Amino acid sequence: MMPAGVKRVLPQLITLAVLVALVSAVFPDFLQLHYSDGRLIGPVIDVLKRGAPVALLAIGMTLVVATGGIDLSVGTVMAITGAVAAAAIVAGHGLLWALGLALAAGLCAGLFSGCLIAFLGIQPIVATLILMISGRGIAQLITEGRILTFNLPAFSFLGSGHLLGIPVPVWLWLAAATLTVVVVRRTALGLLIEAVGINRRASALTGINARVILLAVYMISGLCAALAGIVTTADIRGADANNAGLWLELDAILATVIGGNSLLGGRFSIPAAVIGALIIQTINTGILLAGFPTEYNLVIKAALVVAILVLQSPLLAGDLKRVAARLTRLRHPAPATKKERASP
Amino acid sequence: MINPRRYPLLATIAIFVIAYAICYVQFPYMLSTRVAGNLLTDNAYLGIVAVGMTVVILSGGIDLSVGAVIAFSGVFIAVMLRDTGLHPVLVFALLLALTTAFGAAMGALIHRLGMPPFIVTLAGMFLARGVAYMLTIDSVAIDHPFFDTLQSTYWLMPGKGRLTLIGVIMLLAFVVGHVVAHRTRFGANVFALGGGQQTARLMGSRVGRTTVMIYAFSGLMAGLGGIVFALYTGSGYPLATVGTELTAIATVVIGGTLLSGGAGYVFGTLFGVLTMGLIQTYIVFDGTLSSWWTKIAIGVLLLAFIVLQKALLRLGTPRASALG
Amino acid sequence: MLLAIQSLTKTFVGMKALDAVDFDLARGEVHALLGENGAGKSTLIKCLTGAYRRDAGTLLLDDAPISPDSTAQAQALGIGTVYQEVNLLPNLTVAQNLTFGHEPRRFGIVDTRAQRRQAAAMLEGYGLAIDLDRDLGSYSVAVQQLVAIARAVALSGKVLILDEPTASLDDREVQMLFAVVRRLRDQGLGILSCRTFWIRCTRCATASRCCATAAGSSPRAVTNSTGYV
Amino acid sequence: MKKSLALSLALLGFSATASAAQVVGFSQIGSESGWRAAETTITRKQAEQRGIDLKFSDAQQRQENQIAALRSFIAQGVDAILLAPVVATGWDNVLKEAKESEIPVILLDRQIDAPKDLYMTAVGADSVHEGEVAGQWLVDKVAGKPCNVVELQGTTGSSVAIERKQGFEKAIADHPNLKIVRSQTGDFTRSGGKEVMESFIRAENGGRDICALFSHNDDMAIGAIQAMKEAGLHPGKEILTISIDAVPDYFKAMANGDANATVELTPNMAGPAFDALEAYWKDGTQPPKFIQTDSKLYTQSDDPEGEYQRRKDLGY
Repeated sequence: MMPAGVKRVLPQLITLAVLVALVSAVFPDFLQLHYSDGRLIGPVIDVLKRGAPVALLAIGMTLVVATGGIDLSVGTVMAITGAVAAAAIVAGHGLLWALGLALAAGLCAGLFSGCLIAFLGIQPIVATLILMISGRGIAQLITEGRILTFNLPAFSFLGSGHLLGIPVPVWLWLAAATLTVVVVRRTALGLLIEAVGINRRASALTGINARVILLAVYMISGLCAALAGIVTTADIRGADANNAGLWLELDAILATVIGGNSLLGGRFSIPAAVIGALIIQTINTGILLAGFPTEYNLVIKAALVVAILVLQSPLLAGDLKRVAARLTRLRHPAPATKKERASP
Repeated sequence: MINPRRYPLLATIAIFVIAYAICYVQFPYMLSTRVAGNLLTDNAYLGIVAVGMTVVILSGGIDLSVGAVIAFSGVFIAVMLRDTGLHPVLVFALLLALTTAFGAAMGALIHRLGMPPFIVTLAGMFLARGVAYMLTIDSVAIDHPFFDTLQSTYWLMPGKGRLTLIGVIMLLAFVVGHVVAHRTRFGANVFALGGGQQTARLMGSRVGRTTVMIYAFSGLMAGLGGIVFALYTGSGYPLATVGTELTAIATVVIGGTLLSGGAGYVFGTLFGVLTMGLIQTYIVFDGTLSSWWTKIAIGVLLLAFIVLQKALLRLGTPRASALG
Repeated sequence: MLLAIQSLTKTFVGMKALDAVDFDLARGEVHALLGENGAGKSTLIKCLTGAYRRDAGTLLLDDAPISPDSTAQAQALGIGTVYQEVNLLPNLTVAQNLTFGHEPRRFGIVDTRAQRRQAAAMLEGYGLAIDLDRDLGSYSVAVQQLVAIARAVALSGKVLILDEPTASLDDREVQMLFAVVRRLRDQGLGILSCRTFWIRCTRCATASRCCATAAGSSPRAVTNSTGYV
Repeated sequence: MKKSLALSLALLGFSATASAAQVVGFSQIGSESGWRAAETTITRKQAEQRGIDLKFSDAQQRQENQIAALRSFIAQGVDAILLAPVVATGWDNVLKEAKESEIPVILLDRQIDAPKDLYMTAVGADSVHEGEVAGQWLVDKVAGKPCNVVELQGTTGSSVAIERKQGFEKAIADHPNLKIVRSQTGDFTRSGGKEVMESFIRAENGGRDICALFSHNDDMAIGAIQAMKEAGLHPGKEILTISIDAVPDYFKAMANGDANATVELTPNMAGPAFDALEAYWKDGTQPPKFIQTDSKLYTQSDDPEGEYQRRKDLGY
């Protein structure tokens, strides 16, 4: 018997394993790891590191999705927070100010979306679409459309440094995921989020302040996006307001769903969503390593995503079970009673 | 006495009229047949996909693939006309059959596998654009006499404004969409699905068939939008219309259709599209906004429209309950 | 016999809701199906109307075996149902709800005038003066339930199933309903009416076993019996 | 009566055009890169210097927005239109409309597939030529030694990416010692360039099999340089790095010895365009159909530090 936690993410782990086998087939050295200059090097480490932004976004997205919402603004929030951090550094403030301001910007963005949704009753997809469009303008306003470069090794460390041989971004998403899981599972927050997602009106009646919960999840999502923005900005030592996080919200939502979370809200699993992000990154890195012509990238990605979703679909699982049951019945014909024969 | 059902539609129209009036005060030339004709022509492809999107959203679903399908359509038409000797009409028919089947396939996946439309159509978006890339990565000009004729067909309105063929096609699409959504059994099933899948099933609605038909219709409209876009630009380009699905969703919402499904008007979407077009036109007429302020302005105006609409509806609601 | 159910069995995950249930319904009778909450009344009905897939058993309508897979099929066979909760769509107009699935059409397009006429005819005799073009959701639950009953009555050619239909109605409305039920009974329909009753019945593992007692009783008798059977 | 009304209207119209500054509409693609932002800044500055009233429209990377903007400019009756086309095809109809309204159109930084009489002139670089210059530099630099090249492409489907690739391939075609071993898109972005370069390094024996990098723009090259340095490689020495655009940050990399060469694409497209327009307004001079800007090659011997200082405030 395996623990419930592992059982929940088993489908995602199996998918990841199959995918790794697939990539290894086209790029045999995929699983190769070696140690030099005090750090681990290899394609797998690249996946873990490059997957950091989407993994971070997926943490917040999972909570938003659990309330039955969706956050399209996270990619843009990455651009804003990156721009804020870079601007702070360029203006001569230190590391702590840069980090603090960036995280505060992420919180503000989440607060804005959350207010539109919780207080004005605007639907999440529209509310966050507004921030998605205008937020990139705000980010460009900060950088004036340029790539704002800076030189602050302590900040760059967050994007391309190593700790105990592992890239820092990997530690960051591991820490963020662990912290969030502990907070939502050790407190009532997780249950409250699920309650809001299952039935907002009913949960309001039972005394949960749904508005506060909604504000909280969008702010957490903003915070995760801020972290992702910091990682991306630190990685290239510059804030690229035009391209940072572009379309990453879609990858984050995809990761959440591959993680088996229902877009209708309700029960959620953050570890599964993070593994979902790694699945997506494995596809991306696999495509890069395989050396296919670029025009095939999207089709390959689409085909793999569809295949994964179809295989994970609960209804298909039900169908398969029924088919399997029928097959075993055919193979071992039980003494058929009248009742059984009449069943459709 | 006005039926409260119509309040969102009326609010949308009222907002559009007010916005146009404000534009007119600032730039009197905005009230010319030329600008009006441009509004129809420039937003024709958007309006057509928005008709399909309205039906999808009325059923409580969403279709993120439409932008990519438009791009695919343009590339398909361009490549077919370049590489084969087929007549454009035949190519159009082939394309519409393809996109309709594509939509139906997504609908079947959504129903059969119980997967959320958001994800299925997101995968559809990757697929459609990916296939467009595989056809050609370069932009391909469309050069065919019949195609040119369609492109340059227009009626001159008084005041030099042009009512183009594609503008008329969009208006027709709205008429067809209105009839389909509000005056057919299929339409009633769409609303029923938006009202609640379980209830719809208990009332005798065939949910699976309706779902497939809804996404097939959206695919058909996206294909038609693609044809119109190809006529508009005279070329096929795999990178075209990135993000159009989000604009289309925004126009449907501004048009007063609930994203949760079950309530709305197809003609509301027409005004949503025109409002979007008006925002764009206003920004171009103004001509002083930088790239970033343009983005911020679009977002802020979008927010203003939605909040205004909410406010108007809230003003209207207490009266409605008093009547009921 | 109009409707006969033989050895109907339905199992949910790990729980037997119906175990080899037998039941029948004659033409021109009002058959009350009694049982406490969770006794399996609703399950029986949903198997009958195709909303649930039965595990085993036979359904006979006019002595011919039927196997409705969906509510639409059951309706086509002449079995109409009014459920415990209002199962109409609040976002459609009253007229649309009443004619849903049977909209009068001309050239494939719904003829709204005929639709309104048909809806008005369906509501006749219920004493409802409501605007047919308003959303159903803008009316009270009682009105909605009456509309649901009107729809089921109009659609059921042979069997009308009422699953706790009076729960949300006041006295006057209940009387009106009974008048309708009597009228339909006299027209030769078989009516199956479900009620919860409050005394624990030791033999109520399934609803049907203890309910044969109420067979053939008049509608009024059924209401009277609610309190103390 | 009617006549005098018409006359006064005509006078009004005349006086309006005579007194006001020339109005020029500028349809820009968007603000996807620092180079693009610099082009916008310089165009605004140029217009200001010449007393031209510039109507600016940002198309957010979408052709449909550009067409709509052009039609709005025509409806407003501007005196001229500058168009930086997002794609080469699909402009015939709207340009015909402009022509019918007698509004001259000047294309900036890219040429289009349209009959040449539909626009006045095109100011820009030849992207194929840019690729060729880059390729030729590499050919000369390696001087016959075998060399495995990795290529960072621009956004899949964009004409610049397609043409720069073409030009580069043309330049190295007759030199079998040069071979493109890997080619992927980095979407013209720094992070894209970095991620793709990391995978190139993994795939090519830790980067030891790579002899040169050709990047379709400087931003991707800067990202790739970071990736190489983090992998312990020495760009500019072990791996020759050639790119296109000549943005300030790349000059900084060259000054540090991390990059070898870049081909300039000047963001000052508006200067020559306004020159042509002013000449046309003055005495009807028609400019040539293509005003090609220099595709100047900068190497480490061209004072990269000085170039960086000269460019850093141009709005890149």
